[in-house]
Amino acid sequence: MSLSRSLLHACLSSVALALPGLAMASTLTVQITADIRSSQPGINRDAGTDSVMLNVVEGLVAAGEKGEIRPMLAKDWSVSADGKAYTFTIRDGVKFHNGETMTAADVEWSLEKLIRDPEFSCKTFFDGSRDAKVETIKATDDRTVVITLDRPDAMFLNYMAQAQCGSTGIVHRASFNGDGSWKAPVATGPFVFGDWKRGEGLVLKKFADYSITGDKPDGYGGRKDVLVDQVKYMVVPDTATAVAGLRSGALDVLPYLPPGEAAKLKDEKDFTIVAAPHGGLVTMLFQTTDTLMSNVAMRHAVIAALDTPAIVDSVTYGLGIPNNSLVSSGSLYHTATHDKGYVYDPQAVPALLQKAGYKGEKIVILTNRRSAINYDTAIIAQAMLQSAGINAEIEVLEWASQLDRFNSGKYQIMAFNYSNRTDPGLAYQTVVGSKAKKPNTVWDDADVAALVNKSLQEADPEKRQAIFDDLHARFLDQAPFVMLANGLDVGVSGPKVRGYRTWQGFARFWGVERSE
Amino acid sequence: MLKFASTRLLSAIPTLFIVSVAVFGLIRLIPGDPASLMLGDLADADALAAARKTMGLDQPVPVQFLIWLGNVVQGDLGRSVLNGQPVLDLVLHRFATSAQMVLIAVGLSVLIAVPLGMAAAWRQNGGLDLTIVALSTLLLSVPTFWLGLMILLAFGLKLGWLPVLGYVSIADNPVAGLIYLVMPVLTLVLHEVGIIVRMARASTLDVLRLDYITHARAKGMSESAVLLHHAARNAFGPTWTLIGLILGNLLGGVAVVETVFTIPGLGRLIVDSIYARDYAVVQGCLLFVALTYLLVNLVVDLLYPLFDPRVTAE
Amino acid sequence: MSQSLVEVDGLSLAVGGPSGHHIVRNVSFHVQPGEIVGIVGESGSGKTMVARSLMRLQPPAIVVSAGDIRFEGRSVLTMTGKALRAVRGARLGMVFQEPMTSLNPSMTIGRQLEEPLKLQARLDAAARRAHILDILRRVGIRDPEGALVAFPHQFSGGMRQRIMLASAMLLKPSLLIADEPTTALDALVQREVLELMLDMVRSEKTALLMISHDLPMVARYCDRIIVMRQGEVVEQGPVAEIISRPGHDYTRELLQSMPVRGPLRSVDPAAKPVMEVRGLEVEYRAKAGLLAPKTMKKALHGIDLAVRPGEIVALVGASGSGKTTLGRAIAGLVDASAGRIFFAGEEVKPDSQAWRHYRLNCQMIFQDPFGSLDPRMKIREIVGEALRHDQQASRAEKEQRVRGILEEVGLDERYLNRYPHELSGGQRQRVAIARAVVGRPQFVIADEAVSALDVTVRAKVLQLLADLQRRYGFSCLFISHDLGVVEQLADRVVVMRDGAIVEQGNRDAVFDTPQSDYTRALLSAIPTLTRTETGVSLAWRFANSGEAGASEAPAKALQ
Amino acid sequence: MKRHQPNRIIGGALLSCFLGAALVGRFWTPYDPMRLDLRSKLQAPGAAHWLGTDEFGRDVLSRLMAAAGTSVSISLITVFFAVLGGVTLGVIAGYARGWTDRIVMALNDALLAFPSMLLALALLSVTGANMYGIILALGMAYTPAMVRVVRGSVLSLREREFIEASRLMGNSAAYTMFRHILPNSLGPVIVLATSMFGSVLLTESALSFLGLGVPPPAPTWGNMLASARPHIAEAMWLGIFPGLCISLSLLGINLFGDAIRDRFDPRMRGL
Repeated sequence: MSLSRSLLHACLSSVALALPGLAMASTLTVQITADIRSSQPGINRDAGTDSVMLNVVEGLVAAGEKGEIRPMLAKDWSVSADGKAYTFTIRDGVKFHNGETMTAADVEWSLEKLIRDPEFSCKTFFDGSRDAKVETIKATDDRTVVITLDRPDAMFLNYMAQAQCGSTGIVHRASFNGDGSWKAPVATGPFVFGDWKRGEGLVLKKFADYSITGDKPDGYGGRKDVLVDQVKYMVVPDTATAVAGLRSGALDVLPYLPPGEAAKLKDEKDFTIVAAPHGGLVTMLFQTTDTLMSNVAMRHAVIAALDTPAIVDSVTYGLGIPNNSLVSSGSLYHTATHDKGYVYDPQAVPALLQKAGYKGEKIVILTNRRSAINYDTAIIAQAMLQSAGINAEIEVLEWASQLDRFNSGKYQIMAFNYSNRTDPGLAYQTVVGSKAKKPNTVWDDADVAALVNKSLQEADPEKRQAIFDDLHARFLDQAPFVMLANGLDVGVSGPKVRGYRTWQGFARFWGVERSE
Repeated sequence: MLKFASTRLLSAIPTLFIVSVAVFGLIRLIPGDPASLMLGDLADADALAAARKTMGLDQPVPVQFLIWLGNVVQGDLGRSVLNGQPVLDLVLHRFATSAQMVLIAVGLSVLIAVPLGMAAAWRQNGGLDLTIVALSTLLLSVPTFWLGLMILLAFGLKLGWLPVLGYVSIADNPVAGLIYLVMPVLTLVLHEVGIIVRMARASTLDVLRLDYITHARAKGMSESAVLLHHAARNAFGPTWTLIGLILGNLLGGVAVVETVFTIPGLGRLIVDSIYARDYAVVQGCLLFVALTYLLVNLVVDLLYPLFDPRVTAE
Repeated sequence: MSQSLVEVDGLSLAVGGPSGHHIVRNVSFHVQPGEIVGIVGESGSGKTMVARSLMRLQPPAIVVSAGDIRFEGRSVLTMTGKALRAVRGARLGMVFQEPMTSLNPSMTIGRQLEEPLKLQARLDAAARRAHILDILRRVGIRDPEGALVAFPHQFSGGMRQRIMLASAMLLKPSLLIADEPTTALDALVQREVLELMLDMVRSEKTALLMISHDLPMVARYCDRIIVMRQGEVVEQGPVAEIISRPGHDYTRELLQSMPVRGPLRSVDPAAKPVMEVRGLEVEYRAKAGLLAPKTMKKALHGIDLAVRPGEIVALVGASGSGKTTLGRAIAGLVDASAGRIFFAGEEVKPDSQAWRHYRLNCQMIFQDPFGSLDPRMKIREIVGEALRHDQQASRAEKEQRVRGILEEVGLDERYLNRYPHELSGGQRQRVAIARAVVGRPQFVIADEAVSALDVTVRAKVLQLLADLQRRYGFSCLFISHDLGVVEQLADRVVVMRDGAIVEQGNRDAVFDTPQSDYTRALLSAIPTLTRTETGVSLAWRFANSGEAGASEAPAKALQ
Repeated sequence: MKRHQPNRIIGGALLSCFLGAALVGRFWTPYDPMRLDLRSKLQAPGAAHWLGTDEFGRDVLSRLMAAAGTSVSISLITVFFAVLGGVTLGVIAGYARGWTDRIVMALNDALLAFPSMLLALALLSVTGANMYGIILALGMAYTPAMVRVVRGSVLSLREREFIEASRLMGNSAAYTMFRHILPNSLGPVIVLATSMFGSVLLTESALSFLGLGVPPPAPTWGNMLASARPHIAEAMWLGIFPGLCISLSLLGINLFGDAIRDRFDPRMRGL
C-alpha cells in the first residue's frame, strides 16, 4: 500500500513538473470568479475586469488610500483660475511595456482615443452630459499635457481616477492593431499583460523596467514593488471549489469571498483574512412611487421592524460595520452626526402601519443569488418583517434580471449593492435624481438634488461637511431606502502569501510576496 | 446509407430553424440586456442607448433575427458582446473541452455498467442483482454537484492525489490533461453508470429469455461464452440507443460538473452567457448543441446495425 | 434388449424449489438408439419442460424435484458442468420451435455453426469449413458459401429451420430433440422440413424425440408415442396401437377432436349472394430501394368472389397467398385499389350510407385472441361495445343480449366483469365470437379464428361456431391454412395462391378431386381420418406427388 | 412471477414514509420551519434539534418535513403537466399522422435537442425563479420525451387487432382514440412518469445550485441541499439529510416504478 502510494506520488509529482502554472518561478495564483471581459481598460469592463487591469495600466492621476487624488504618471498638475484648464507635467523616464519611453504626445494620443471612444464606459463623465465636457487634450511640449473643459468641474480628477474608467489609463499605440482594433494593452503598470486563455484565466508578468515612484503603497498610487515573477488568475466560479483550492495550495489568494466563507477560515492560522469596507453601499431600496411604499409612514414602519445592526452582523458574519449614512464609515466626513441611524422599534410598527393604512398587502423583496450579502439580507429582513406583521415575500431573480428591474424601477423593495463611490458626494449623486429622467434613481427630491450638486462643486471641506450633515438628516427623515452598511470586500490569502491587503474592493498585487 | 444520412440531415433543417427562432426569441424575453449589465449601477438612459446601439440591439428583434440568420447561413455565428471573440471559435474550442471529458466518461461508464448490468440480469433476483440494482439507483439519485464536491474533497484535499482545480487541454499536455480530467470524469461516470446499468440489465433480461440463448447452451457452450458471444451483442442494442441519448444530452455541456471542477467547457459557457445576456454566444451555442444532438443520434442510428443486423439504416 | 439411450425415471419438475408447484409429475419413458419417439400433448402438458430437462436446459426457476434422467447410462442430473457441456451438442442435439428467435440475429450463420465444432471436435479451420458447407448442402441450402456470411434474418422461416437442423446434426449426436420443430411453418414447408429431418436421423442412426401438439403428424413419422396431459404421461406405446386402440380417455378425446368431414350441406346455388366482390385488387407500396423509385406491388389480382346466404366459404392457401388480405379488404380494413364490393345486391362504397349499414352487418373474428380484445376492458364492455350503434335497443335490452350471447358461447355470469388476461385462449376466442355475432350480422369473416388454439379447445370452438351459424344463419368467410378444419366446416372452398384464386368448388369436389397441383400439395399435408370403433385410422392423400407448389424461394427476407 | 418482491415492499415503504412526512409536515412540524434564530446557527444534531440547524438557525427536521410537501407537489404537478402535454400531443401526432404529425414532431425534436437543464435555465430566467416558473420550465423540458413515448405507443397500438375490431364495430376515430388507444398507452406513460418524478427533484436541486431554484424561505430538498454546499466541511448534516431524502425517495420511486412497469408491461403480465 505504502509503496504504491509513494509510487503514485512520485508519478504525480513528475507530472506536476510538467504542469504549467506549477513551474518553479514564483507565481501567485489568484481566483477570479469570472473571466475578464476584455483587456482594454475602460471599454467593455466590469468590476472584476477593472480589478485585474488596474495592475497593468496607470493613468495620469490615481485614487489614494482615502480616496484623495494622487499623482501617478503625472508628476504634478495645476488648475487654471477659471477652473477649466488642467495642466499635467508627466514623469520622466516612464517606460511602456514594449520598452518605449512615454512622452506627452503618447498621453495625448491615448486619452484622445479613449475619451472620444463611443464605447468608453465613462463617456458621460467627459462629454458634458453629466458634468463638464472635455474640449481639448493637447501636448504642449514633451512633458506637458493640457486638458481644457467647457466649464469648471470639481470632480474632474476624481472621474479621471475612477476604476470603472480604467483610471483613464495611458496605453501605447502598439496596443492596437494596424486596423485600429484592440490587440492587448501595452501600458506602464507594474505588471505586463501576458497569456490570456479565455474561460480559463490569464497571467500577468512582472514588468522589470517599471519606474517606481513614491515611498509607500497608497491606493492605486504610491510605491509599487513587484515581489513575485507572475500573477496567475484562474477562473473558478464555484466558491466551495475555490476554498478547496486554497486549502490544497492550488490557489494563493481568493480576493472576493462571501463573508460566511471567510468567517469559517478566520480561525485557521494558515489563512489571512483581509476585510475592508469601501465606499460602496449595502442597501435595501424602496420604490417610492409604489402605491404602498410611497407612504413615508410605511417606509418608517419597515425600517422600525428591521434590526439593522443584527442584519449587518449576520450577513457579514461580524466582519461588517453597520452604517446608516451614505457617508462611508471610513470617510473624513463621517462624523458623530452620521453615526445617528435607525431605531429598531418593533413596538412602534403597528402604529406606523395603521398610519400608513396598511392592510396586509403583499410586499415583494427582490434579491439575487450572486451576492451572498443581498441574499442573506433579504432572507433575514423578510423574517423580521413577517414577525412585525408586514406581509413580505422574497423573489429571487437572476442578477441580470434584477439589474433590469433596478434600471426600470419596477420593484417594491430590493436588496441591492452599489459599487464603490470614493466620495460621499458621488454616493449621494448615484441615488439622488429625477425618476422621470432616470428610472433607476431612488431618491427623487429636487431640494436634495440641488444640495448634492452643491456638494460636488464645493471644494471647502467644512462647507461640504455641513451639506452632508443636512443630507443625512433628510435621509433619515424621508427614508427613501435602507442604508445598512458600506460595501465590504473580504479576501483571504494562503499560508505562503505575505502582504496581501484589500483596498476599496480591489486586488492589487504589488507589495505581495510568496514564499516557497 | 448515404441517402439515409442525407435525408435525415435535410429533415433536421426545419428542426434547427425552429431551434434558432426559439432560442432567439427566448433569450430576448429574458429581462435584462448585455448593455445594462456592462454599465451596472452606472447606467443612465443615454449610456444604455449608446451601448445598445454599438451592440446592434437597437434594431427591431425580427430584423436582428434576419441579420443573424443571414450570417449563420454564411457560417458566421457573430461575435461575443462580452469579449468580442468570434462565436464559432469560442463554441468549437469549448466544445472540444466538454467533448473529451464526456466521451471518456461515457466510454468508461459503458465499460463498467454493461458488464454489471449483464451480471445482474444473469443472476436475476440473486444477491448480486439486488446489490447492483440498489447501488445503481442510489448513484442515480445523488446530485452531481454534491457528488462532485465529495470527490473533490476526498481525492483533492484529504488524500491530495489529484489537483483540486485547474485545467490543461489534452492537446497541450496529454498526461497532465488526463490527470485534470480524473475527478470530473469520475463524477460523470458514477452518475451515468447508474442509468446504464439499469438499461443493460433490462435488455439482457429480455435477451436471456430468447431461444437462441438456450440453443447456444444446447450446443455445449459455457455460461461465460453464452453471455459474451450471444447475449452481450444482442442486449447492447437498446443500451446503444440510450448511450446516444446520453451523449446527445451531455455533449451540450455539463454545466454543473464544469462549474465544480473549473473546466472551461461548453455547458459553463452557455450558463455564463445566459447570465451575461451574451446573445450571440447563447444563440450560437444552442444551435450548435441542437446540431450535435441530431448528429449524434444520426450516428447512433447509422451504427445500430452493428449490434442488430436486422435493423438496416433506413 | 439393448441398453436404452435415454431413460427417464419418475421425473418430477417443480417451479421455484422442490416444494413448489409441480408442472411435471412422475414421468417415465425411454428412447432406444435410432428410435423415433413422439411426445404429444396440449399446452400446459409439460412436454417442452420434459424435453428441455433432458439437457438440463429448463429455465432456472424450474427444478427437478424427484426422479432421474439417464443418458447413455449416465445421470444427466448429477453431471458436472463440464461433463454436461461435453454431452450437449456432441451427443444431444436440439431443434427449437421458433425459427425467428432460435438463431442469434447478430451472428453470421457460419460462426453459429462453427461454435459447436470448435468446442467439441478437433478440426482445423479448413476442415470445419468443409464440414459446415457439406451439412448446409445436405439440408438443402442452395448457396452454402453465401450462407456462411449471411445473417439469420436473411432467410425464410423454413430455411432457418433447416439451418437449425444442420446445427443440431453437425456433430452427429445420438439423440436429436425436436421441440415443435415445424409448428411455426406453413403446411407445405412443414412437410419438407420434417421429411428432411427424418432422412437425416435415419441415415445417421440418430434417435429422435419429437415434441408436438399435432397427433397426426407424430403418428405419421414416429415409432412410438407418449401422450402427456397436465404434467403426466397418460399413455405410451407403438403408434399403430395408440391410434387404433387408445387406452386412455384423454387420448380418445384427442383423437375425437381431430376434424372429420361431415355431410355436405346444400346451399341454393341460385340464391342472391349476401356479399360479392368483383375485380378486387389491392396494392402495396413496395419499400423503395436505395435509388429505385417507389413501386406498387399487387397483393390481389382481380378477385371475384360471392358468398351466398347461410353459406360457409373457406378461403385456403399458404402464407403469402393473399387470403388474409382479401378478408381484410372485404371488411374494409384495407383499401382496395380497384374492384367493387356488393352487399345484399347493393354496391357499397366507403363512407356512403350503404357502407354504414354494411359495416354493422359485416363482422370479423381475428386469429389472435390476445390481440383482438382490448386488455383494459371488461368482457361485458367488450361485447357490449358491438351494440353501441344499435339505436333501437334500450340499455337493459343490450345488457340482456350481452348476457345471452355470452351464455350461448359458454361463458356464464362470472365472466362478465373479468378482463381478457384472466381468460384462457379458448375463452378469449369465445368472447371474440360473441362480440362478432351479438349484433346479428349477416356476414362474418373468421380469419384463422381457431389456428392459435389447442386441439381439444379448437374442436369445441369450431363446434360453437358451427352451432351459432346454424342458429343465426349468417354467412361466413372462413379463412384458414388448416385444411383439416376446413374439411369439417366449409360448404365451399376457394384456394388462393399469389393473390389469385387457383381453384374453387364445393368442399367434396375440391378435397376429393383437386384440379390444381397446388391444391393437391396442400392436401397431402393432412390425413384423411376415419373413425373406427376403438380409435381412428389415418391415411394420406397424394403421398408422393404434389411437390409442385411446395418449394419456397431461397433466402427470401421475411420482413 | 413474484419478481423483486422485497424491492417492491421497500419501495412502497419508502414512498409511504415520505408521503406521510409530507402530509404531517403540512400541519405540524417540531419548529416553525421559517423561523430564524440567529443565535443558534449551524448547530449539530442534538436533543433540541434532532437534525441540527442551518446557517440561519432554522430547524433542519422541520424544514425537511415542510420541504417534503413542496418538493413532492412540485414533482407531482410538473409530471402532471408533462403527462398532460405529452399525452395530448403524442396522441394527436400518432393518430393524425401526416402533416400534423410532422409539425408536432419537428417542434418536439427542437425541444428535445436542448439539454433539459439548459432549457429550464433559460425559461426560468424569463419567468423568474418561483414555483410556477419551475413547474412550467421543467414541465416544458420533460414534455418532449413524453410526446415521443406516447406517439410511439399510439403508433404501435394502431396496428393492434382490437383497434381494427373497434373500427369494424363502426366506431369513430375519436371514440377509438379515447376508449381504446388512450387507456392502453398509459403503461409506458406511467413508467416514464415515475422516472421523471425523481428527475424533477434532482433538476430542481441542480437549478438551486446554479442559482435559480425555488426561492427561499420556502424549503425544498433541492434548495436545502444546494444551500448546504458551502457548509459541507463544518456542517455535513445540512447536506446529508436532504440528500438522503432525495436519494431514498428516488430509490423508493424507482423500485416502485419497476413494480408498476411489471404490472403494465404485457410481456411481464404474460409470464
